[in-house]
Amino acid sequence: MISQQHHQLGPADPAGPPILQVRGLRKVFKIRSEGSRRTENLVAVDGVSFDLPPSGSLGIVGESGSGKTTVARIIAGLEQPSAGTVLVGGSPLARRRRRRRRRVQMVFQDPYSSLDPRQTILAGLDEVLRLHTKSGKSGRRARALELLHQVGLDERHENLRPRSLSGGQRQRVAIARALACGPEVLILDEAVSALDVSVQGQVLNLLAELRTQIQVAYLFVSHDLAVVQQVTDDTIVMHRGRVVEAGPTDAILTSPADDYTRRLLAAVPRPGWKPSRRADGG
Amino acid sequence: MRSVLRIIGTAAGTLLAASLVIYGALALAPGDPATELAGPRATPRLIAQIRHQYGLDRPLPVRYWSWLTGAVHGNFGISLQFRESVSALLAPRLPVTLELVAYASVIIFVFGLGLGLLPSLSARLNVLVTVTAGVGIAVPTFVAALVLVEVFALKLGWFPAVGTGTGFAGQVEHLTLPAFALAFSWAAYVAQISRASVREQQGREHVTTARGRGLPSPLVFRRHVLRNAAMPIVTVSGLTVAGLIAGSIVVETAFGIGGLGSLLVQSVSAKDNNVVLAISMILVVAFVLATTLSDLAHLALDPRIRASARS
Amino acid sequence: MSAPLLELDRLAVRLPVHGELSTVIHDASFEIAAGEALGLVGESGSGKSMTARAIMRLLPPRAEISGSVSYLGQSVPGFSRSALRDFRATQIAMIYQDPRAHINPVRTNGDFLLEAMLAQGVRPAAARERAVGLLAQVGIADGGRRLRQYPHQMSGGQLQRIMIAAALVTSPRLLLADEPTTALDVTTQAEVMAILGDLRVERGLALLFITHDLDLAAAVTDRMAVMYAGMIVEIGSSQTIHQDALHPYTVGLLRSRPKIGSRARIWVIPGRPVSAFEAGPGCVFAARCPYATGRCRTERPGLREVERQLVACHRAEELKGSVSFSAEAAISD
Amino acid sequence: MSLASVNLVTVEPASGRRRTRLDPALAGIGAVLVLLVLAAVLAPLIAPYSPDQGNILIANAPPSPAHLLGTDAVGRDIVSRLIYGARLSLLGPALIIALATTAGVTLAISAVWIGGWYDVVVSRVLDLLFAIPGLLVAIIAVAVLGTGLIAPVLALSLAYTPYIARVLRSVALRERRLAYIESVQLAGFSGWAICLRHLLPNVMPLIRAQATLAFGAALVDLAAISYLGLGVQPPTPEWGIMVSDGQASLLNGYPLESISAGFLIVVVVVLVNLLGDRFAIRAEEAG
Repeated sequence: MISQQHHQLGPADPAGPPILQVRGLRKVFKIRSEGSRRTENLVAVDGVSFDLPPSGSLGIVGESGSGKTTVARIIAGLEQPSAGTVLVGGSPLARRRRRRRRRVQMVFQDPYSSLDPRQTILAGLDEVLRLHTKSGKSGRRARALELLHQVGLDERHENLRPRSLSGGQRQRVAIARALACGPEVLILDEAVSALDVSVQGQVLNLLAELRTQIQVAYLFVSHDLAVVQQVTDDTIVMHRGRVVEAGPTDAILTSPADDYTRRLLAAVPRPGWKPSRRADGG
Repeated sequence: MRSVLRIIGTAAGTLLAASLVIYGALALAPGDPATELAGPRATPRLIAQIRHQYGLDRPLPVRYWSWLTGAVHGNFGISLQFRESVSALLAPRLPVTLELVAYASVIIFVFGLGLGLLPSLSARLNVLVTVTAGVGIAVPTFVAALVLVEVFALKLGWFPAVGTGTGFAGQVEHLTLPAFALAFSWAAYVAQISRASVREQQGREHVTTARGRGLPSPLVFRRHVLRNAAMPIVTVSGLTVAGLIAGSIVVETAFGIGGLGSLLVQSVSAKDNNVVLAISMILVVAFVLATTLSDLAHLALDPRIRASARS
Repeated sequence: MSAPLLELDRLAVRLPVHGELSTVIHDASFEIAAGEALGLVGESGSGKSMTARAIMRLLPPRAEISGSVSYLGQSVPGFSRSALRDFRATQIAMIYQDPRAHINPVRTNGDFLLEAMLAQGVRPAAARERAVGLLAQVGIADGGRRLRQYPHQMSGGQLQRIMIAAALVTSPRLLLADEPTTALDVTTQAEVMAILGDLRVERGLALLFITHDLDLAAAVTDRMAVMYAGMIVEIGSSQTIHQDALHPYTVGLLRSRPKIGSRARIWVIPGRPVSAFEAGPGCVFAARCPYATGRCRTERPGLREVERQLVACHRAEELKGSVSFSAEAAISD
Repeated sequence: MSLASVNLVTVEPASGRRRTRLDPALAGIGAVLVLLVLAAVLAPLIAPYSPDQGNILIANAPPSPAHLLGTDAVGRDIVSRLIYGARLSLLGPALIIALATTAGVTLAISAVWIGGWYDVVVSRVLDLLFAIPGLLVAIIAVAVLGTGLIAPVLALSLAYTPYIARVLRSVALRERRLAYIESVQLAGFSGWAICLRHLLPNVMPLIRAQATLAFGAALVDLAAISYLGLGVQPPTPEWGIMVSDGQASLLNGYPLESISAGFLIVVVVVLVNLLGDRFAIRAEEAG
């Protein structure tokens, strides 16, 4: 069973030990199903293991209910795993909030809720910088502007509130905020899925370019195979809580080994595409 | 089925907790009922004797338990001010309060719901209903009582200003002004809620779907607007009945009606705690009954709650 | 080609936005022949959903429309109340992006499927039989049981199938599908599209397929119209548009979606999509177009025929085949 | 990084931007309420007569230039009593709302943040309180603590706590799951900092709306307690007491005392409710 083993991904060892090591991750939710007295166990994540090298980029692909978002939330520390370990830089997630959290940051899907509506862009960045750096007020502002430039915004945006920004601009600010903590791992959970096509392209190119400039590893969670290809080196495909296939992104997209991956690829619309019916029940 | 049991269980728990709190609070109140009972010239011996006789020397939990077991059997002890059994005191008054509340409920149902649904017949009535309901809600029961007395009893002389009346017709005549005073702000509240929920449902996507399928408008209104708007209205009705019972205290005092409410006020002033306790508990039972019934009705109306109560 | 089933001629819609009427659709013209599938493609705010609502006469109160919508030669805005009800009940049906919001949550699936038939006087037993049959056609085998269940007991994919079945119970001739698969997973989307395709062929059903996904529209429609800021900027055969789009916006949109199997940097259209009332007096796309000239900013181009397609661009001929956008990541919307 | 195409960076006033404009209706309501509060505070300067001393010789006098609304059954000036009465009639509900809002906000926010069994217990207690109308709680409190301002104010504070806390809890629960709260959590801020700096300010519009609407209801309940003779005692000027005091005169054909005090209560409650509705609409727009 492929999902139970640990997937060696990426080049053998160019950049030292993996920054993120996930081993045997399992998450069980207790739910009470309809018409039944007992609580049932819903296994959302089952035996997920992978490594992410420093400055690497790993995609997690799957449909809704595949467990991909739960994996991301466990790694970020927003959920506790039922079993398994997450090592960041070789050590388990620290109990101390502040130390643990700055190492792993996350950008969420919905651009309309990812920023505090009452905070200006600069205040949001400044708050994070004040917690994590020792710089004074002017130093922090300089750093905040640097971050804004990095994500394609500038001084004109610093005093705006989120409601004056478009969806794409908000996701850029969310990325800047995450980077302000100086993370080693940046989790992007469907971070471009809610954007219009023309804006999605802008943010994808930004993410690809940021990787060449700063030392940060991406964990890119998405349902969209074409999008994953733009920003990742390696990919794992998840289905019903398990990893069904893992390997270099290009290889998975061009010659998928697993049946489910093939089905996923076949379902992507393209000219001449004939959608097929499978008695799966939806 | 399990959700029904859960709702009933919650209601029973609420009642028990409420009785404990009210009993405890009154027991801890300053003042000694035995001294009061014995009268001003009582000797310490007599007081001690009375204390023993009524079990006041026993520890609080024991007293609570014996009160509770008595209460379930309709025995609420002796009234200090009337020197008679509380149950006997309450027996003739309970129906009066019930009639008043029932009368007011009918008024609320007819006028409140009627007013609230008017705007769905003609959008032009929307402002009228909003303003009427908005002002109506702000009129306290005792102000409504006085205005009704001033206009309909004193100026027009259509109804008597005070008293209970005899015979069914006499009772209805005497209870009309009190019932309208009691119903006034609650009818306005129900009108406002039903107007708002009908309006909200009319803007829902599923109503657009129904209209887009070419269904006749009365059918869309009945099956998709009114049916869904009924759920918040039912919830509010439960609160309304609870509020009516509380309001009856004020109305009975204002009109000098001999019901439970006026007796409660009188007993609080007279520090007649057994009566206060008994009436409070009867009122709490009524509130819990009203909210429980509306919870059950809600359950029957909304399949999603039936499902989520299970999960 | 026979007379069109549906014809829109210079349809314009104005809606109250923040208290004042604002244009959301400018002069939209297209036609759909019987049995034809037309894609209506655009990003958010392009007015594609409003176009469908205008056809159904389901616009919000106080909306103003001008131009004409005609169905089999009759004016839809001119329909009397009863004619409109008849039109909606027997000729046209609509399915929506979010079936969970568009189906009454407190009524059973059976109520939803049957009510349209019962309102037309179909006997309950016959209506039930027909509903179960249709459920089977959309891939729900245990129809009898499903009829007794409530919408919240269904998955999103199942509910969209029920929506499709409910739209077809009265055998309409035209189906308006407003992003019916956007909320679904790709494998479920494939299945729902397959079902829709089969039913369409079987019944000779015409389809207006609204989507933001150009690739999907190209795959499942005969012709498509690309909308931007309330205007149709290009319309023609789906295949031709997908391969040789003429309007710079269409070209940019096609190339800003990454293609599986290619890691090449995608192109980026600068700025963000705008609504009709935010666009300037000239070409609605001028503010984002790298080829915009002074004329583009002042004079609004109308649809005109260029190489078998209709395109609303002053420079369509000279730019043909040479449109490209930068892949600059720093460009912010 | 090159910003060659910097001219394409747009800072447009995005659609749907709403500056907080001054709403004329809101300003009008606010002004009237402020005037009322001022009148209450400055009662000794404004009121033409003492509220307590009457002249029995002019009892139940009709309105005249000297006594604009006439006098009551013991010859006290009704206008002066209404002005002085505003003090307790407005102070009481203000105290109730201050206490109930403090308790309600603390309970709701802590329940949402801590969750688990604490949330269950808090919710149960709030449900229990919600099931019993404030008027009865206040009457029982008077039975225990005696008449006056303190017992009903404490009891009604308790009774209005769930009114604030229940709605707030459900909204705060939704807010807490939004991405921006989770991302400040990930940035390493403490629960305190997140609740005070992010969660609380974002649910503030709702708190304001609920508190304002509760004020009207508390005013009515407290006045009812006074009317029943269980609150502050005569001859203290208070609107509920005035309605009650005037009842005998009303039956004797002198309705002005009761009616004018009652009218004032209705006017204040209508204004406060209008204000609350505006706040509620704003809270909805913000959320």
